[in-house]
Amino acid sequence: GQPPGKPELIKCRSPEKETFSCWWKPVSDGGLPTNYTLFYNNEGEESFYECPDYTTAGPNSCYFDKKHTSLWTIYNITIKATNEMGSNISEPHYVDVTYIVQPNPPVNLSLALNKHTDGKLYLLMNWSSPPLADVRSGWLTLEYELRLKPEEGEEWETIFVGQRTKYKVFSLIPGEKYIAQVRCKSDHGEWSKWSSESYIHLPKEFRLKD
Amino acid sequence: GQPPGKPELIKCRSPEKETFSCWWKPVSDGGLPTNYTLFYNNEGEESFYECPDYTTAGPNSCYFDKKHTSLWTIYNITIKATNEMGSNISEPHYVDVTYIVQPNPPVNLSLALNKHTDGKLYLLMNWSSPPLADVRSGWLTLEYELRLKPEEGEEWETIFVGQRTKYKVFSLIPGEKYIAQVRCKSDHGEWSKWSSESYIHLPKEFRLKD
Amino acid sequence: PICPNGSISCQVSLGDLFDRAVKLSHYIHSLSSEMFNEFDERYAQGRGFITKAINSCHTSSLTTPEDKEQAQQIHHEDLLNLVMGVLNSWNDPLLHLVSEVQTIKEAPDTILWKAVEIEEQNKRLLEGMEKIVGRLHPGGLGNELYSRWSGLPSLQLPDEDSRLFAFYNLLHCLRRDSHKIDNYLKLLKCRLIHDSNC
Repeated sequence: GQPPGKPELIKCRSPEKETFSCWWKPVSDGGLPTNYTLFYNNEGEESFYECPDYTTAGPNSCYFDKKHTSLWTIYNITIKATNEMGSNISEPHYVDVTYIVQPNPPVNLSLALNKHTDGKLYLLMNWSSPPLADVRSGWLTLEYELRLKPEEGEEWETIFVGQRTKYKVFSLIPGEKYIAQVRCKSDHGEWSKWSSESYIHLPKEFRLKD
Repeated sequence: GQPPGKPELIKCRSPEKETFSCWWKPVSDGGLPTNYTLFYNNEGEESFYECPDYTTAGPNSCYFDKKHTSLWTIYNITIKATNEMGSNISEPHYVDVTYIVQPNPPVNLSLALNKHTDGKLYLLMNWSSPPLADVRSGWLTLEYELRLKPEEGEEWETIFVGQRTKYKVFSLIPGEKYIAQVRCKSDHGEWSKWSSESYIHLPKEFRLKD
Repeated sequence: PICPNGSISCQVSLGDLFDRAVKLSHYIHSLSSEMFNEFDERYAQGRGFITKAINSCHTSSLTTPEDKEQAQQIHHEDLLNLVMGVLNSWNDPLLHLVSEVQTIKEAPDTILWKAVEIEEQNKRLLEGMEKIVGRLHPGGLGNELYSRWSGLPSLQLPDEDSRLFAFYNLLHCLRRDSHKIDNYLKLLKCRLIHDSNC
């Protein structure tokens, strides 16, 4: 057997600026059972601490709950892989939770056909912020982006809508079946994944102009 | 000769939320040379100040540069007309710079006929934000409105498109010559003038759906 | 119409003041973030500056809330005072950043322009915050917080690596503090204007 290869931290992410998780890539372990330990220390602190929770975020991960999560401070994180032949330590990975915010996708995307006061029909899209995100207190500010395309179409039409959670779409083809999705990002963070798809089949006589 | 009539402040406008100008209507001066002075003070302040620059914005105007422009206060502005027989003062005119933002019109409006992957033809409208505003896109959030009509037609179709700078139009009459324009506004401000007109002549066989 | 009943209570509403302050703080942080990323990509790759930038911001003496719970427990007066303290503490370094950035070899216009824009907008935000504080606490906030910056000599060091690190550290701290200000203002706006129900 061999001592383990050098572990590598892949990604850290915070879904709502209150907790965060990190994941690492398991090493080539030459068939020997390998054990991983994550150590971290905070800016301005000498002592290192061990990962508070290895399970919540799944295999090869560490989850930092609210009590262990601070913003505007740099975490110095290293992973140690150990087997009976020895151990190996990753390069230090520097993380500020402020800049790793990637929310979960928005939920409850609904599509409905409505009629404007001037008789024009339009599609009203409605959605909600991801459950964990505390938008109400102002701690997290979310911005949204929609995309829409005919079911058979290749090309999505993407529309940035700022902080709104509903939007009216006018330029649509009558009789067409449309697919829609929405995603969000924290005001200064990374886009979430797209939400699950929602569908609507526009009636033939869905005139854009009477 | 007579003392001058009562001057009247016509309009104040800021093109980019950084500076602003005001214009007034000259009074009936009964043939006597009349001199105008603009005074302003800010909410909660007693002292009045005189217009910092009577020339930059043209005749009968006052220009407030960055140093004299504040977003945080309401300006109380009055105009005084004076001739050798006496003087007269306008009604106070209150100005909140955020509400008088009127950008210059958008530029480079282009119209192009495009074919969807599924064969449908549509008109793709593309434009750019006005020169002054595009440099500070984060500071001046612009929203756009389009209007479109057949050349001989009377009635414009107007479409609000939010922050987008391109838009697809489906509901058009084949063989028709269309005129299009676009305008923009900042969140609380006024609509810009309409852009110059752009034209497109749709081919006869321009089918909406093959 | 603005001020329908003349000059009586003719002032920008507290809600509008906060809206404008938040729009400005968001804009300043976006610029600071872009400027840092541009500098990092162009001048800091492979130099390990981040390890030396730890715990070295001139404003770290101002104890600020570091998570949601702390930020929600702090009285709005103290949070406002902190925002003012951080903003004031950046006036001097931003002024020098504008002049010193021009001495960096082949500094792209986009970094120069952002330094000028941030310095200007920071002063504008400070003006707005003084208006907001004056509205909420006419008597003032009591002890004014301020953290002196003494980093000018390091921006003028002859040794290029040390000088570039000094710039890196300043831009790293500007990105961090502008984010704090933006986050706290959004929190204060929701608390004071929308009763914590944004």
